[in-house]
Amino acid sequence: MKIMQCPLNGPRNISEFVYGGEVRQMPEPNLCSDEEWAEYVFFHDNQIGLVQEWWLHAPSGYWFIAERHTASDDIVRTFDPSERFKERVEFAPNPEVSAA
Amino acid sequence: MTSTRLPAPMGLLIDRGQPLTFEFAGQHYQGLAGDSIASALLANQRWLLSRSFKYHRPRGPLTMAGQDANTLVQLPDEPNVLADRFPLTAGLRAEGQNYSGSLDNDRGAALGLLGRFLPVGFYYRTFFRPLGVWDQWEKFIRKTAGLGHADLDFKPQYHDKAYRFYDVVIVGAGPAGLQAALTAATAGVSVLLVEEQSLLGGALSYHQFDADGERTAQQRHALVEQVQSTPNIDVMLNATCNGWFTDNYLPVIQGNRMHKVRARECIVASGAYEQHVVFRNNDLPGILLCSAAERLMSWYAVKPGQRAVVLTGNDEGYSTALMLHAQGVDVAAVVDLRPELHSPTLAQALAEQQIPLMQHSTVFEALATKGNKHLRGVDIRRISGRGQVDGHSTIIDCDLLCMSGGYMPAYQLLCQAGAQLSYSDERCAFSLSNLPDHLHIAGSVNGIHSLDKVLADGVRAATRALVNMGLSDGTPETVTCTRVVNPEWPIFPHPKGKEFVDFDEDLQAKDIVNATKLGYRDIQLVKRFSTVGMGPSQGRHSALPTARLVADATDRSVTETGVTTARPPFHAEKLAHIAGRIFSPYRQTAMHHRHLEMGAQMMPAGSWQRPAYYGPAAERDRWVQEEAQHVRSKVGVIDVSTLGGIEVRGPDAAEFMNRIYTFAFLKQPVGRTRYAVFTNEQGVVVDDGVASRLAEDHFYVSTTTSGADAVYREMTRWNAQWRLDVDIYNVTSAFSAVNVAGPDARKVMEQLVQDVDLSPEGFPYLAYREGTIGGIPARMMRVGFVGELGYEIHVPSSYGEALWDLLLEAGKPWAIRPFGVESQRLLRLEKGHIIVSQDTDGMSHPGEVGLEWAVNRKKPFFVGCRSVDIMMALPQKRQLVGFRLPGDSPRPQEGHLVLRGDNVTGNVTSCEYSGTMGGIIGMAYAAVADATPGSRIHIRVDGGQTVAAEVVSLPFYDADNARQEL
Amino acid sequence: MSQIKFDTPTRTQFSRRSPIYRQQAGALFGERDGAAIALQVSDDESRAQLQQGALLDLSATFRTGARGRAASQWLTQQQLPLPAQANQSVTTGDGELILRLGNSEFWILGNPLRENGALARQLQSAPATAGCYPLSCQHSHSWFALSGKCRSAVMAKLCGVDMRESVFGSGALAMTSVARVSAIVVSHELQGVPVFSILSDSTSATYMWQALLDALQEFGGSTAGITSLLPAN
Amino acid sequence: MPFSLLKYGLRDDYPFEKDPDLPAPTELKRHYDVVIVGGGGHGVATAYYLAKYHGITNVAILEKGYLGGGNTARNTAVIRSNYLTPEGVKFYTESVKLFKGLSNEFDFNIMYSRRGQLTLAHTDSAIRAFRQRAEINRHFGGDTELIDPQQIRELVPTLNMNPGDLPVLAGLWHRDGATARHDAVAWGYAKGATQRGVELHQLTEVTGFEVENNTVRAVKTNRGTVQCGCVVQAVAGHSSLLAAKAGFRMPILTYPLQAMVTQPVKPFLNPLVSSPALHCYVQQTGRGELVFGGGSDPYPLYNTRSTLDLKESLLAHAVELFPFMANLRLMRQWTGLTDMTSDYSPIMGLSPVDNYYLDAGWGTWGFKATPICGWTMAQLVASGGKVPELIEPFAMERFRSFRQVNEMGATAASH
Repeated sequence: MKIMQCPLNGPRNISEFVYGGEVRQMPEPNLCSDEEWAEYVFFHDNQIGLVQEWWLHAPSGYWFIAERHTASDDIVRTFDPSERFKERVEFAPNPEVSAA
Repeated sequence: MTSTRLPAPMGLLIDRGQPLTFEFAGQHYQGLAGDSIASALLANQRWLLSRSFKYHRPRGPLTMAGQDANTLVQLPDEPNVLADRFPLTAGLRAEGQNYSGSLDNDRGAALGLLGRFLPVGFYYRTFFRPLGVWDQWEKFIRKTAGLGHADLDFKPQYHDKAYRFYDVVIVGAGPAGLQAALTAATAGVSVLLVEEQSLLGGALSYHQFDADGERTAQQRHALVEQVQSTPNIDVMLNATCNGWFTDNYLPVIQGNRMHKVRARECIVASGAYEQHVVFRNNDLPGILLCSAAERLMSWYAVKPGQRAVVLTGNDEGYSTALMLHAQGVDVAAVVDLRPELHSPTLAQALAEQQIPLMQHSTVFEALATKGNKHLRGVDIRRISGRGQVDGHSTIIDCDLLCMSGGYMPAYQLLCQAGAQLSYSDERCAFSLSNLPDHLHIAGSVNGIHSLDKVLADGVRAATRALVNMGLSDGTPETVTCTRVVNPEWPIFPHPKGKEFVDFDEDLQAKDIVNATKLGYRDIQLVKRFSTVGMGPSQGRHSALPTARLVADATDRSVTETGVTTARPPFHAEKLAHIAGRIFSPYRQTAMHHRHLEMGAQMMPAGSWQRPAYYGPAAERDRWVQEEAQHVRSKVGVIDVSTLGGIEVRGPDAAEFMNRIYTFAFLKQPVGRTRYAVFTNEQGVVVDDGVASRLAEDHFYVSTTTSGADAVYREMTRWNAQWRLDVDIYNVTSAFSAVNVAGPDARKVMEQLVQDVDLSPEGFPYLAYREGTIGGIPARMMRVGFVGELGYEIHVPSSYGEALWDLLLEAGKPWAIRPFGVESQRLLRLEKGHIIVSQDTDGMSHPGEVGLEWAVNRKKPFFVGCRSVDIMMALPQKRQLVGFRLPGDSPRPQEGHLVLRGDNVTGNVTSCEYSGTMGGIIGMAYAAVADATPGSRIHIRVDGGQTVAAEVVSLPFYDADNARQEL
Repeated sequence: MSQIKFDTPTRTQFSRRSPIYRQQAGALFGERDGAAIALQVSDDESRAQLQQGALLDLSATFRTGARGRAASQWLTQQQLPLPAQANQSVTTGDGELILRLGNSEFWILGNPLRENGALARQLQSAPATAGCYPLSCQHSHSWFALSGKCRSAVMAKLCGVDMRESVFGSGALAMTSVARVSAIVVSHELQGVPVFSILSDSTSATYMWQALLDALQEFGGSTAGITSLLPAN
Repeated sequence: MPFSLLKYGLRDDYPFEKDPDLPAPTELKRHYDVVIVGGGGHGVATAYYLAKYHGITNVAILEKGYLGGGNTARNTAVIRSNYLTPEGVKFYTESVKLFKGLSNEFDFNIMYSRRGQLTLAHTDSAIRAFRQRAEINRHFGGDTELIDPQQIRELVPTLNMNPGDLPVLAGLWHRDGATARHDAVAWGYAKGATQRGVELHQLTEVTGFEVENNTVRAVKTNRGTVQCGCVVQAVAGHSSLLAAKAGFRMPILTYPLQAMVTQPVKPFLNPLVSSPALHCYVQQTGRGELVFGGGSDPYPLYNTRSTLDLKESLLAHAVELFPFMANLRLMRQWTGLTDMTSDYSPIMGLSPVDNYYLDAGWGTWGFKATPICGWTMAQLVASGGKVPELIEPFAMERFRSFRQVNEMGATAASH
């Protein structure tokens, strides 16, 4: 079985982890077009190459990010989400409301 | 029958002092402890062990190493057992397989004569005209399929698994493996040596690398001695490494256990499969591989025959001949496929024993006794060209033919690891390359065959492994072995056929060629069309000749042609080994046993068991109605501990809740609860619960039973991006919870709660309070799910059982009784509350299920908000509505369809008879046009009839919610 | 301490109960931190039994914890030792066990061989200030101890983490999966007896208990009460 | 013995030589009216119906590997139509109808075997969902019903009625459930197509497209560029990769799906049996082997490696369903690549590029749709882009308009 290097718990069988989807940039939900939103919700690159993904180490409830190759399945890097998400995220107000 | 055996040192595995009697095909035999079923039978001159898959031809052992399907026999409770691997036990009863009549007289053998009528792929060409006929033929053909019989009453025994961890794991304990283990061990690392057979030594244990076998024996003794006396080498015998999985993860099957071995470095010294020669009748009992004859003698002291011919394409065959001679077998001839003499020494040795040597010749046809039961002689011809022979034939009588058509590396594990096979025309052999890091090969699997080189290769591989681990700076020099052990073309088609390429599937040379003529040129297509290599031995012997034949027929190189993909497992493995001791975790609330004690019918809810109702299942409706009535009229209690519980704490707690759930939470007052709906990014309702605000910076929110883990994971994943200052804590297991509901609920509570003002003003509907109940610290909420005065009580779970006991005791004066999930479903249905995943499906957005009121779009964001906007802006297709029918109407069931004319407009999601409402009530999806109260929806019920139900506004019961707010 | 035998407690006995007390029906129970704990399961219990391999239920023993960026600070204020690194444990002079789960979560496990009332009172003052959040591990998790030379081999049948003495010695801690249930496994000593403490979901406690016993049988192990830990034996 | 067999016996040469199933390799032409990318079942079926029913024969099928070597070769040959949505049920019911006549249509036996499929309900929620599927099926002329434990015992006496402590409460009995020799389906279509002039080019990989003002003009391959009137994309398992070459994204994630097979034993199991709750289904092939399948791997990957953990969980559940199978031997495990959509329905019809038609999103449900896909895609191509009503609901556009066709509940571990 594949071994995954958990930034918190070290090398573990991949069966201890839960895949959480690709790390993607969400468009501003109140400002983007329906088109852009549908793209974000349903469509994927799904190409061969390195992708950044959410992975959860279930026994410790720890989410981290793994950089994985989608054909070789090699995991080249795993790191704490704070490396990529540094600031507190805020959302733009709903325009319909602010208009009203 | 008793068996005669050769004198020691032959018979490494047997205990001559321990005779065992057993039964095969209805006859009694005697063997020895240490025998395999096959060796014991051969010791009794019983050769016919099985019938072939297609033509039902008699078959005997080919490899004596568990590498062919010829020895598959039936045990009383187990089909397809390898007789040459299965250890003999006293009183064992085995049968043949795949015959009609008896193993010795198989009516199915007639198919052999019909062979010419059954060309490869014939079944694609017939049996289907005219339309419908196939259905008849299929029944007949299916009966002929399969080999042994499964024992349908078999009761599994205990199997389990264990992880093991080693620095170096070596697969195969032949000379290369033994040497590699010793070399690796010198660095002090932990070493595991895995050997499939029951003794160490591999080829050293049966083959004589020198004329009289002296040096071989010493060599083996020395290596085994050292390995066994080295403390950091663990040895597993009778253990099969059955696959290679990513990161050197190796399942090793031994006894009733599968060891899941993790190796930092892995060395595969799995050896090579001796190959057969393709000529007419090469499958007769009495024809086996040279190595098989050697194993018979060395391991089991069984004399394989009286008069032998050896057919070989390499020097190894000469040793076999000498060994046979030394053991008193009359060797009539050594037939060498090769044009020129390779080893004068060995030729000389043959001459000294007056063993005739026929060069550049082959066996063109093996001659059989009546019914193809056994070999009686061979027709030898000189080779005149590739696969061609001249007309002059020499007939030699013999009862034994040993053949060696060269070797095929045991490539399976390595190819599973991604290694590539390439064919060398000089050496007429496949070799392996492109191994992943931390995986090494040594010995004959690496194309190295002379003993000293094999040992050197073991050293090299082990040193490479040590270098990888930083334990050696030696740079191991590569070992090269120029010896050619494969003849160029050991394939001799015969006009009458029956020259088998694949014994498992009864495939002859022409079958392979014909597949290519039909246009199936790719090796994979050849396999799929002809089924070559698809049998139990998975191409161990058919892969090489097939590659050669297909390459030849399609004008490609053998490398281009290649072999079909190697997939796990290495050997067929019992499901019991893979399943092992099955772990199916289950969860129980603290009150679980109390429910059982009170006669609850339990129903699975995820990994939980929940009470459906309390009472015998035969009267399900009665109990559900009674329990519901009791809650409406008196007071009931239900265990709701399985609901998820999540604490959200910290300065950003309210902001976080506001982003996760559809409702607004920023201004939710402390000490109040609020309904919480969770939509996913597609805007679909996926969970709901009740959020209590314990403090400005502290929320306690419940989830559905099945949704707890998923909601918790989503919450934590979102905040890994949002970086809000909040702690999210899944306390589902930390709390037990009950709902005490009914007009008398407050009276019951008053018995147990002193430190909280329970008056309607002090503790109103939807309020949250903390206090103690019978001395137990508790969180309490006024909830209305079932539509009566109700208190949800959450206590630390180790008090859960005591809480249950307290309530039932305190409630006695008001005849408190427990109610189950099904009763609760009826009660909430009367109140028109939806259950997520029962009244919603994978597409339901809040608008469809009447939850607009729980969606706040003034706030900037909640998960899925934009999708909800988009979907609610679309013209709505369906609406969840309440409906009712008179009590005597046929009752719709959940899943029944709602129709509008011939169109399906929806389905019933909830439906039950309600004593309280005096009729049938339910919820269903309906066309928006039909959704207004007063209109009718048409539901097709069991039996196909349609009932017209009246759409009514929800809730059915207590529309002004007076009762729950008491 | 008060000692009684019972199969299931009457409705008044021990309002706080171990999730698996029924698994030890017939054992001699006593009170520990206000809950029932098995003192002796069979008559022939001894330290020899522990060497052979034994499974103990310590769920009743007091434990608490806190997490958050200020949690380590709070722990130090309580004069409790702080495991130096993530996923390590230390044992205090009084036989309490301090776990560090990840970087900023800490559990304090009382000494199963004595009352922990004082400790409990002291730690109740855990401040729910921002950055330090108290935990309910007393109730969310059961606590079993597995002793014996065979303990690594037993765990190898249930868990994919290498727990051989050489790599998982005293102080080591792993959050992993045991018999397909999330669990915390700690290698430490109880009264000088090397054990693995296994803390896992209290609602799966019965399942876990049976899985561990099943794996232990091969080595002649069995259940035991806490008195077997007493030096007296 | 059928006459045809006698006939074979009475000649010395190999009887089928004069009539090969597949022609020898040829050179690529410069131009084709239709280029079908993907020589799997769907691709060759499309070519077959184009040639036979629409007279369009200037068609090239470009296959990167060998004929039917992708998911056509790797699927577990389950044929069924007991879906959940009206759109799905109508579509797959048509497919089953075509399957039944295929051997005679081809004059090539695909060994279609109607066994019936039994799906087990272990919870009340499963019963609700199954009742709805049975009702929908019957409404559209399917042969599916909800049956009780006693009827289940009679159908499959060897089944454990309490596997893994999950009681078998009911079953969805789908009499049209069937299996067939999956390779033969591709071969039959390929034979029929090539005999009518369609060219099948194996070992021919598409490397890109020439697109002018949003219309596909030519296909670039490792053997040169060919002009084309239109392109049909039928590359299950690689749909997103090919679409990217044409310049657009798809609502697809690609996951490995594993399956495994035992050594052959004498027949004892007639129906296809499936337990969604246990993520396991099993059927016995005509050869006597038991084939097991289950859920997809837990994360996306373009790799057909096998894993031990999937095999462990799948076979544990198989043994729970049929305890005596513990003593049978597994011979082989393998892996295919599945293009999963979020609603478990396919993506068929038009694409953002003109004259570029999609047959994708086949997840774990592609084999059973092979004939109807060929049939409808041929109509689509022949009509120059008029989408047949049957596949309108499966347009990729549905994701932009939030109009999914949710088959999730009818797909898990039943394939």
